[in-house]
Amino acid sequence: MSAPSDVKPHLTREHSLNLLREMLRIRRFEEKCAELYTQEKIRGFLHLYIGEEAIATGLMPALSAEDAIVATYREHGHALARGVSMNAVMAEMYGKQEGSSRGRGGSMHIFDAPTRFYGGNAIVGGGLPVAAGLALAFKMQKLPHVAVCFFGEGAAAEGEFHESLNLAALWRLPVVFVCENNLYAMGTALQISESETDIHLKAKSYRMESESVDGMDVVAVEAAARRAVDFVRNGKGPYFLECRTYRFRAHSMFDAQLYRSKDEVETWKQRDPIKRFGDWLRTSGIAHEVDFETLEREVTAEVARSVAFAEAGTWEPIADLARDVYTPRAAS
Amino acid sequence: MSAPSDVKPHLTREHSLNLLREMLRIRRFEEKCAELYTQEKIRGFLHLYIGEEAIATGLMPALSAEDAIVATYREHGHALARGVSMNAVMAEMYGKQEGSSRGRGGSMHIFDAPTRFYGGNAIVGGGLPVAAGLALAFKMQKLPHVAVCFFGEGAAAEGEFHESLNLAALWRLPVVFVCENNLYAMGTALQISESETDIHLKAKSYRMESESVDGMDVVAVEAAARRAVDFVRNGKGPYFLECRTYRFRAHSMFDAQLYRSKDEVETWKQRDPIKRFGDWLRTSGIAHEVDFETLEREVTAEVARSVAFAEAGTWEPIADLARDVYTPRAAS
Amino acid sequence: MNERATSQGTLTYREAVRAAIREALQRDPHTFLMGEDVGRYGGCYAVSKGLLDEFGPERIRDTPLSESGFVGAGIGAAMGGMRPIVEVMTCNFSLLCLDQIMNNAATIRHMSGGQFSVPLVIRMATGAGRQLAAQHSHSLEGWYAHIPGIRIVAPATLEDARGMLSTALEDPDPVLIFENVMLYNMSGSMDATAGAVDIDRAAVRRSGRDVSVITYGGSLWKSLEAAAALAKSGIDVEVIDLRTLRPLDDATIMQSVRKTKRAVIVDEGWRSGSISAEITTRIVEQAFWSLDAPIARVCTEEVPIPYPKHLEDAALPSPQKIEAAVHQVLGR
Amino acid sequence: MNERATSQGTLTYREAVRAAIREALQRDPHTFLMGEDVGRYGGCYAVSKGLLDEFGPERIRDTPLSESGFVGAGIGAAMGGMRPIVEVMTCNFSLLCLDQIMNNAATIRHMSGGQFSVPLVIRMATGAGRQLAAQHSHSLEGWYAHIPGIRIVAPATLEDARGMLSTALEDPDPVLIFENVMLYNMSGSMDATAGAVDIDRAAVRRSGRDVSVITYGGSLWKSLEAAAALAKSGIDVEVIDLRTLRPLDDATIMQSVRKTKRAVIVDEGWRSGSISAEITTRIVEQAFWSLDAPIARVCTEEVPIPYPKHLEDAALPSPQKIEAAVHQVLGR
Ligand SMILES: Cc1ncc(C[n+]2csc(CCOP(=O)(O)OP(=O)(O)O)c2C)c(N)n1
Ligand SMILES: Cc1ncc(C[n+]2csc(CCOP(=O)(O)OP(=O)(O)O)c2C)c(N)n1
Ligand SMILES: [Mg+2]
Ligand SMILES: [Mg+2]
Repeated sequence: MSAPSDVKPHLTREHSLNLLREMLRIRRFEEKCAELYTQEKIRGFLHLYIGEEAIATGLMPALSAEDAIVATYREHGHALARGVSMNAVMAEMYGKQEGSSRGRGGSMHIFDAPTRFYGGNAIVGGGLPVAAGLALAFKMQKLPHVAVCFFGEGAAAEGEFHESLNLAALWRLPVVFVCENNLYAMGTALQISESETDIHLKAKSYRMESESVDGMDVVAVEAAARRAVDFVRNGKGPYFLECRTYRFRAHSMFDAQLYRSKDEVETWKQRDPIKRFGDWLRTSGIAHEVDFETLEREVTAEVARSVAFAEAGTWEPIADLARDVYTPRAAS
Repeated sequence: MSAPSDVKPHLTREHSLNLLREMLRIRRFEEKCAELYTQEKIRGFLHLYIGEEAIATGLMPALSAEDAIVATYREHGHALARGVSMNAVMAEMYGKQEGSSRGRGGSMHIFDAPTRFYGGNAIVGGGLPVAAGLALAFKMQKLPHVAVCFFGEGAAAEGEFHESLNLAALWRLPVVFVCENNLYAMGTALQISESETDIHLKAKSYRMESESVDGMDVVAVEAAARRAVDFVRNGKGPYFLECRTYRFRAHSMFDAQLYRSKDEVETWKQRDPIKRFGDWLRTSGIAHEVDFETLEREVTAEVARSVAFAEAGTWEPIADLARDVYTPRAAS
Repeated sequence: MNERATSQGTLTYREAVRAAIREALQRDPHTFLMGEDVGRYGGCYAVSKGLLDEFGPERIRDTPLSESGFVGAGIGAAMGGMRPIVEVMTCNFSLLCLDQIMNNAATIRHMSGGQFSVPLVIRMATGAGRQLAAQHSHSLEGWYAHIPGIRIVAPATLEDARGMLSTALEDPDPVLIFENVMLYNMSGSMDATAGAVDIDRAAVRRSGRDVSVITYGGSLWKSLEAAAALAKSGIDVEVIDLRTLRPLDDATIMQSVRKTKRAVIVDEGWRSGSISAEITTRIVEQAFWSLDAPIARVCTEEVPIPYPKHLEDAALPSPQKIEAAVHQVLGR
Repeated sequence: MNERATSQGTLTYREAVRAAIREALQRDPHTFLMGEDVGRYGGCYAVSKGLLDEFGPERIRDTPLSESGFVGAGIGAAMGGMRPIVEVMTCNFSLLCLDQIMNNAATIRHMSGGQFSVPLVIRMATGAGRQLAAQHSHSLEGWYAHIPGIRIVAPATLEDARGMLSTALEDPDPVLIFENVMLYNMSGSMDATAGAVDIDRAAVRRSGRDVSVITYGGSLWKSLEAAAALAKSGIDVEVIDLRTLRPLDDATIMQSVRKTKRAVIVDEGWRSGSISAEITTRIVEQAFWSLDAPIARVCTEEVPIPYPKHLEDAALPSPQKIEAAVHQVLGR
């Protein structure tokens, strides 16, 4: 089984630079998306992950290739960190048929079979039962795989959160619930939506193993992720990981952010996961200025290539409109 | 405000005999209903409360006339204990227009405006949000009323349980959630449906006041009910009361009870709330044989009268079929 | 549920469904049945009685009362390599999982650009007639037929009760099977070797020249009864069993209407927006010029189903109402 | 959402709805607005922007992500003496509260034999056209119109956006208001004194002799555009705005069809089972002999809405498709 046997992240220079690269890829990719949105190259809803990159980045190294992932409409970072090609993601943002979902889904519905990326679910809470089901399938087939479900703290108020956590704990399903607690559900602050604001305690009420971790610290997230995945893969039941984080940008492109102060945003930006990890690598001498420059150069180039790829992409013919509503039947 | 100032039940002879009478009224009424069901006088689903009488009986004395009640399809006992006339309830079981819901609802949908009895909800968990809403209305209108919601432990797995408890705790609504934990949801035992089988702990995870009480002991239930209602009426927020009980009869009339042993049922019958309280009244000298005989005689007569009333009841004309789908508009 | 005594070679609709489930579980180790009370209780309509002993609790999986949770889990399990049969006791409770059905099961293949299909079978009981009142008497199959991405079937005969499940399990996409509660006790003899049936075509259950009565499920038998009565007065009725409500078999419908030039559509949904409207409209679109008279429909009155027998009967389609409609379109 | 600059005297559809809410809250202290992000965020479509400051958090009540919970709470609050306006952000999420709508809001009056009405107004956004893809582009108003016990309205004009809410708040039963997302930015001038409007009758928005185009909501404007274009080629189209989808105003529809003898029905629901089928069927039932040609309908293609603009446009009704349908029924 391809699962990492050791649950501690090895902060080799190589691994460290990879973590930094992943976070930077997400950041630069999304900064470009915001730009493209104003140019109307990308339409619909666009939810940026900027500020939260450490979570998807720290989580993915703990997974094996066969593990399944279910994410939300704020999933570009997860798709990139999981290994969906940036070209395919950018083309999907454009709605081109070279996109990961052949353009049908757009920003909120990135799906990718090769990396077991099950979307891209835009109904808050809607992904949790599905993730539990994937885990059920793995367990019933005696497969060593794990299902990982990402969702925001706002989803914790939904009935499906309750039903899914109970099912997972009751049936000891191999699923890791990763709650990205960025303190707001659109404009609704945590304390306005939850009587119990300590999210990871909720999991305990289902007798589920849980912990809370600093979601702005990629190393802490990776360590926690390895603990969680290791626990789950060893058949000990589900695991709930709350990652405390913050959304630096608006909820979507239509958000005046009347609900929070500039100060609050600025304070959190001091904890920017990329800057923070970068500084640490610098001071600890693991990485040097030249490394950062190379990284920036490479990532900027990759983003540029993805834009070129998407621009060069093609529109699916209108004649194919009804495609993929049903699976073509094998001619019998 | 008509709320009881003292939260301790006074076990005067009168009150004690009233408690016993209420439990006996429910018991004899439902025994008759079972009989009438085999005679096909009562049709559809029939869910008996036999064995659980101490809960509704102990709860109601803690309420004032303006308090609102929401119950389930197993609600005959609650309706009777609340003061809905036995005639109206029996006529409803028959489907006669003299019934509490004019016969439209039947066994599962007893409604009664004068006693603020909001049904009779047959969708498991469906009553919880409604009860929270009634409490919200009371709070917003600064009324001293309390909403009480009865439901079974099976409802605790539903998403609406989660959403309602959070709303009630978050908004500090004057609602008492009474979970009648009879250990089974149809044929599904508690441990097969809940990862956390200690139901009242669930409430704590919403930071809601909660306790668990012996639901086979009418005095214990009344004491707990008074604590709960007093707490809620004093604006301290919602209260969750788990009553541990047992259903002596089948879930409904279509239940072969393959899921539990006769022994288990017999053991629980040893704790019959009526026998238990009666014995205590006898030994403690509060009530004497003659009291029991009178009670039996009076209750049997009342049940007989209700059957006669229902039999004499009339069928709503078919011409009125479409009635009460919409509220008649004031002729304008 | 009392089983009608079934002599050698004969069986009930309930037993036919059970046989199909048993065969499926024997045939494919990836198939399992999941739902409320399917195991220890034996199924709310006793369909799965005995299967727990044969296949064990993993494959005859009792779930908590969490419709959205376990239907969503069925979707995930299907994508994860299993072949789930999810039983939602009755369509009355399916509203709680409609988000999972419409926003996930029906859309994932499309949203993912064809990468992920959802081979899920959902069974539910439907229909009124048992005096279960307003919350337990819905007929929603025609309403569900509005949703692209799923297939809707409604077996009316023993062969279809058994065969449609097998066929549904070969379908790569979600199939919803609606079993009418009034048919479970219907018994008859059936070829023991009966298996999968074609579900793409409607069936002419009785051929006639004068008028086409188009129906399905529980209403098929009412229609055949009406046809028999009408035959006595020399009216030759053709009765079509739609069998599959989505997609509709236009060819068979039009062929019949072009022959008879008159149509009556019978279904148990509430009149406005029932599937009879869609069928009427397709006839108007495709066979308008062959019509010799307006199309008539016999549906359920627009009222939540009342409890009393006489009112429930008055609300539902009946052979008498069908006869009247036939006379109306024939003008005699 | 960028507000179009609105000069003196003119306002947007969004502002019209806001004005109606403000008036209602000023008029009746029992009225309050509750929903996700209606307060601090200002409403997902900025409808309630500014109202929190004016009325405070009790009456402009942000809710957790708990659709079933707060809609059910709205039902309870309505029965408890309040006059709630519940905003379900969009009909895409309303599937999560459909049980509360169908099994409680729509049935309680009937189940209770007329004792309890549910004076609840639910507002939701509906419709596609913003490239929000498969889970965020539903048009479910016509589908909801199947449910007895509720009223469905779909304001298409500024006057109706403002007036229908006032009228709905005078209705003793549940009213669902569907606001098309493409209309929020529509601006125009409106009589400042405009208030409640009659919602029992459809409106002839353009009178014509040759064909009746029957529609509502967002499709009204597409239909009027088509009518204008057709006028150039000498085709005189009558355009009817249904306004209320349940109950339908048959009289106005039949009056128009009897005059023009031809009808095209336009709605944004998926074709099969869309409300156009119900309207077609009523015309067949009530005006068959006045028809000179088959009725045509222009609906949304049977596909979950794809993200790319060209595919989304191809899936939806358009003026061009409406023109084509008119030519078809006219045979020229
Ligand atoms: C069931 C449902 N209700 C409402 C919405 C609208 N909506 C989209 S995102 C969102 C906030 C979710 O917040 P959270 O779960 O914390 O995730 P975040 O956006 O903060 O990452 C809301 C209300 C939705 N998509 N689904
Ligand atoms: C949402 C929903 N799912 C399923 C059912 C069918 N059903 C009726 S009662 C019941 C068991 C409920 O058990 P519990 O909540 O413990 O109450 P009890 O019957 O034990 O009093 C079930 C599954 C229902 N009525 N509603
Ligand atoms: Mg959040
Ligand atoms: Mg129980």
